[in-house]
Amino acid sequence: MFKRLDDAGTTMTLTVDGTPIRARSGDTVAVAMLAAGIDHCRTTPVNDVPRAPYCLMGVCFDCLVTIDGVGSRQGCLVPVREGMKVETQLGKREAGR
Amino acid sequence: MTEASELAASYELVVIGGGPAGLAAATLAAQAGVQTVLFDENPGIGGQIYRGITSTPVRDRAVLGDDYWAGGALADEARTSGALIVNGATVWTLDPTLTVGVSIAGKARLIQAKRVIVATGSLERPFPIPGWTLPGVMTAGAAQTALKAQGLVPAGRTVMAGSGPLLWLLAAQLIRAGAKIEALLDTTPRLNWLRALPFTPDFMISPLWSKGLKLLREVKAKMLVIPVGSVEAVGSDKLSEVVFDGRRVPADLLLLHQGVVPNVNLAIAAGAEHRWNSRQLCFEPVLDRDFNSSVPGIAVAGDGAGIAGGPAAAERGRIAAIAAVRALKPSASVPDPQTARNALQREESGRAFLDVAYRPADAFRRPTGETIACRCEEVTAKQVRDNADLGCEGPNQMKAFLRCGMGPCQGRLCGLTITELIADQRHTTPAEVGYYRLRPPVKPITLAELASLPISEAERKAVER
Amino acid sequence: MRTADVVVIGGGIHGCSTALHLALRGLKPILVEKDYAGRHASGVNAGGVRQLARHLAEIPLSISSMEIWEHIQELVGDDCGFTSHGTVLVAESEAELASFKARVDDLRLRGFTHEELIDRAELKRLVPAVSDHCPGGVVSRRDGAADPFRATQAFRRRAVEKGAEVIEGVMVTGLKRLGEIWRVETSDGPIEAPKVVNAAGAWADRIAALLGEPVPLHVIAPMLMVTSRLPAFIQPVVILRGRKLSFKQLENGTVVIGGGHLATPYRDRNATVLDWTKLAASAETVWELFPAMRAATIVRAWAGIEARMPDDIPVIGRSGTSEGVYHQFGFSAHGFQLGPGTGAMMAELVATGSTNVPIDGLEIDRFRTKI
Amino acid sequence: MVAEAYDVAVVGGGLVGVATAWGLAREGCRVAVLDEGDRAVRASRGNFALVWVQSKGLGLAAYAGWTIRSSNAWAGFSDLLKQETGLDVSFQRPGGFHLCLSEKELEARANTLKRLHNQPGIVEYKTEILDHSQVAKMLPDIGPEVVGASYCPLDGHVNSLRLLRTLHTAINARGVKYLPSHRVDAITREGGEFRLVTSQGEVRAGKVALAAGNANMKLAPMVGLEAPMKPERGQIVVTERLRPFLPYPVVTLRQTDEGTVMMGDSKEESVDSRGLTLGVSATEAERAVRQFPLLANVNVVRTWSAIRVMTKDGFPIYDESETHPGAFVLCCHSGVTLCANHALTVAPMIARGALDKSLVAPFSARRFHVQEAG
Repeated sequence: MFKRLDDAGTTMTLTVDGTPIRARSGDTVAVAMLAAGIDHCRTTPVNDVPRAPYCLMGVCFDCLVTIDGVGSRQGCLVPVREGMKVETQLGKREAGR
Repeated sequence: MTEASELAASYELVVIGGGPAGLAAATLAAQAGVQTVLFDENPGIGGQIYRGITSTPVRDRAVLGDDYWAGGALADEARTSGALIVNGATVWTLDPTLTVGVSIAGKARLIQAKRVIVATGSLERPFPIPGWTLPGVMTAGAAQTALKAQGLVPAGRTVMAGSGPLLWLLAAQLIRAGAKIEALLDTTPRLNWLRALPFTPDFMISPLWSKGLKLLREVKAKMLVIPVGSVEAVGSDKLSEVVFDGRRVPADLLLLHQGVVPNVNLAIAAGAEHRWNSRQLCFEPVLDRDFNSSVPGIAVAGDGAGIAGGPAAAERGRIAAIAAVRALKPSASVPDPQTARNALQREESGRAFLDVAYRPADAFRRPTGETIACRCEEVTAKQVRDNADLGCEGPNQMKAFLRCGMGPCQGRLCGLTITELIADQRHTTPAEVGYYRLRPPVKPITLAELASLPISEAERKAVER
Repeated sequence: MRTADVVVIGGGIHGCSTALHLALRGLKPILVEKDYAGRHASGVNAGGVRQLARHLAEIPLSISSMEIWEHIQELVGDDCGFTSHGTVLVAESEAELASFKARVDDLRLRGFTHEELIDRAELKRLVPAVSDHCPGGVVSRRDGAADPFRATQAFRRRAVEKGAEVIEGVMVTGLKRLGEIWRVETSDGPIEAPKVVNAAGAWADRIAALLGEPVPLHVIAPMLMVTSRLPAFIQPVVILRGRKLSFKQLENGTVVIGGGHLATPYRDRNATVLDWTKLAASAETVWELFPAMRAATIVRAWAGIEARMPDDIPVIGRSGTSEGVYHQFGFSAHGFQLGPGTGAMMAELVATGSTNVPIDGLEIDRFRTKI
Repeated sequence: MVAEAYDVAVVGGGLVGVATAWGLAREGCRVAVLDEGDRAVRASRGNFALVWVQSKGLGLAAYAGWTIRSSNAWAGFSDLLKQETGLDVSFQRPGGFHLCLSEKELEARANTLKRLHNQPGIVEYKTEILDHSQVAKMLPDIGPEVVGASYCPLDGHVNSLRLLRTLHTAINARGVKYLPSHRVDAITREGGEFRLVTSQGEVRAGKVALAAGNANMKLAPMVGLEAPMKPERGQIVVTERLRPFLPYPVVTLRQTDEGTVMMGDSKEESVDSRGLTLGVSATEAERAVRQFPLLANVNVVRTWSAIRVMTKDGFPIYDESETHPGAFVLCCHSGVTLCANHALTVAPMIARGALDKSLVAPFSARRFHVQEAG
């Protein structure tokens, strides 16, 4: 869906559902997932259909993911960190994570 | 990186939002010696228009254009102005007592302000077409954010659709960045241009005129532009093709845009009076000439006060800040607001023309059938229309019946659609129908954060029995 | 090896009803009956379909059952000989009538309006043959009676049509838990299912014992007798509180007299020995209350074996010891009317894990010795 | 607008009004429901959706029986609604808890229940006091601070927003005329019929049933009735949708069938439904996290405050006018719990034109004079 203009900038690695992806400092989690070609980041709690980032400015809440064990984080507002563990969020969130 | 615990209990001025209005306001106030804090929920300042201004990996200045880089000066001034700028700070409540609830890295604080300038800017108008919730469908603004902040450009088969200056600007930026766009589907109703004629004189003297023409020419030269009356996103688990006027094109990415509208959630939750703007088709706060809202001490500057664009937003920020400084420190020396007012008038002069010329078609604002109106709760246009027929007069009753607006986005992506659908179905005006009643938190916070707030004995007694 | 979604133990009206309602929910039940469906209490009881004078804990089940009885044809494709002429509880003294009134008022406050206090005149109108010393009573007008054996068989038949398997002449000999599955050992080989319903009537305590869940179940055999044909003289079923009597004239003119006098049961031999002195006592009560009956002769008497709990209310709900096992027994000589509704409720409980028909107070745990 | 004539005009489009209107329509009455507009102060949008029995009736024994009556009727009531509308209000009666976070709370709880059940004339029903381990068997996720609870098997809950929508759908299907933005300013009785003066013209009806919540205070005197009210503010906190984790409703915390968790049951004198006291929400959140620690990281998506309809002594008022025959008033705090009674018991009484004293006499507003006299 997207490609990077150039590969400059320091890179780091995070995992999405256990699979390592490369990201660049300055990326947000949502953008890193888009750049890695991951086509959806969650399924909805109502009809369980897939969703991907829509607005990238913190208002649509379609980029909700589980980050380091904490669910329902807005991927477009969270900067990536080396070793970050991201999980796609499936349906309703589980209390306690 | 400032932490919640490092914040003072109170500030003279709290500015909410780090776009042009917020930056200009914070700069002016801080330089006048007012103790100022600026909260912005994004990782960096600049807002949406100057997104990533201090960090963008895009080297070639031509790609984003001079108007973007103009934001650099604003950012530099702000950072040296003495104002405390806190990024990654989400403001989730603001009330008439000027208590500001802010959350930073999962820690919540209540801050007392003497004055507040809300500069939460704008967001893109909902674009409820069939399939707009599919992965692969995004707002044009999202693509622009990815370009500015992270240097991402669309790859694969990309289609743009919609109306409005920003769509054309993005198209030009993407072309310059080397992206390949299959087509731009122009949803602007043809008749708009006739309706806009009366406003042309103003527009021709405004700076927008020449810029606008240049953009149109640049884009039309490099991209297939097709006027359309309908757009549909089709696909099972993600976008596979775009259907327009009965024609189909395969697509991996569809970028939607039909103008921007004020981001009113915080101001409404704070109790500021709002009204329907029938030319811009959105709700906006009721403000005086210094951008003070109906709630004493709270001003709303920037596009949140009504859409006028980046440079205008900065001038509004300055005007609001001057009023704030005069109230807080009558002795402090401030620039003459008239300068800003004049500049603002220049910037606003062409607005009316653009509003009318790019007024989105009813068909793209008032969906029918199974098209989703509320993305969070997956409520369809038909459900909303049916319940309006049942006697449901307004968005708040509708919310109770269908849960539309009850999801995490708290109505930001359905509010206008629901209001317009009810108006349409009950043959009345959006002004009559009104908007969602909004309550804190305007952005979700965790129970633990809420639980950590100070509690008075009376408040505890109200619950414990 | 047979497998099912649910194994139902016991082919009385309760087992058959539960099997039918499970099948209607799309589950596959196998019903295991050691003799044949309706062989015992369900087949040979007095056939009263009675909401009147029930224990509070039973009333919701009784009411939901009544709804079904009134449309029984639609459910099982047979009217089961159901007729509705009401049940009358006759007061034999003013004091008794006063206690009935207190009961009726209490029920009314709880929203139960099926019991209605009646005076001497209305009693006479409903039961002209009743003796004059009776000052009034209570009527439940929608009550009635049905043919017990025919009804039990109808439930069995429709359950099979809807996909239930009914195995008769087969005895359950053991219950083993294998992970999520119950292995039900029978004289005809094992059956495996995740859920088990114990509706084994007079033998249910033995099933419970296999689960380490002892219950104080008493085996009883309520006696019934039937008279020669008489001219029609009474429509409602008549019952007494003070003395043991239930009383009903069938279409054919014969009168069935019951009321709880007991024979001696021998459940291992499926046998009962009648107690003629007690039958004589029933006859005497009838003699006093219904002069019109004095000409009648008793042509036949019999008894059916069933279970009675110390508190005279059934055991319904989850097992206290064994996940996936549910109890439905101990109806203490008044379970026939409850069959349709209890089966529906049990099927809901087994299938969905919950039910809105309140059964609290009926759980087996009430017999756990509190530590 | 031309005045229309109805058998009954129900004033109030909340749960009490719409349930009554539905019951009246079932009795064959031509009914109009007069309601306020979209921004009206609405208890029915802000309630806690419990169908609750435990601890009802302390101070007025008859209230316990009245509540149990409705609780018993609820399952059948929701089935009827489903048959008529196809909408499931997801009524569930698994039993309910009142969790206590200190020995002091638990002891107070036990005493309340003892006093309640010792009242003369009380309808007997089961409520148990359970210790931590007994509660943990049924609610595995409770925190260590939960010392115990009271449990009543008759307690349940429902999706109350869907209930309101379902009742509106049902009355619409039964031909009831719903008139939004018809605030009633005056009621007069002329020539044996009532005239209700609204901003949008006059509505005429043979009978009138006042179900306008706290506004009954103002309306009742117009028809020779009284409704002494003492409105209360309650705040509620709601989370995002979660997977099911809470099998039983707790009096202050429940998980809806949609997955969201509601916590609330605060009581404040203030009656400004717009203002919110953050500290109250904070207390509710703090107690919720102590009761169920796994909720700590869960996101709050909304908080709101609603004005509770509350009579002066907290018990319902059902009355009929002596000076204005055909005028009735219904006030109660528990519009959800008593919904089945209003639809299935009270509405038929109104249709017949007379309240059944043997059921609702204890709830006449006359009781307030008795108290004031004594």
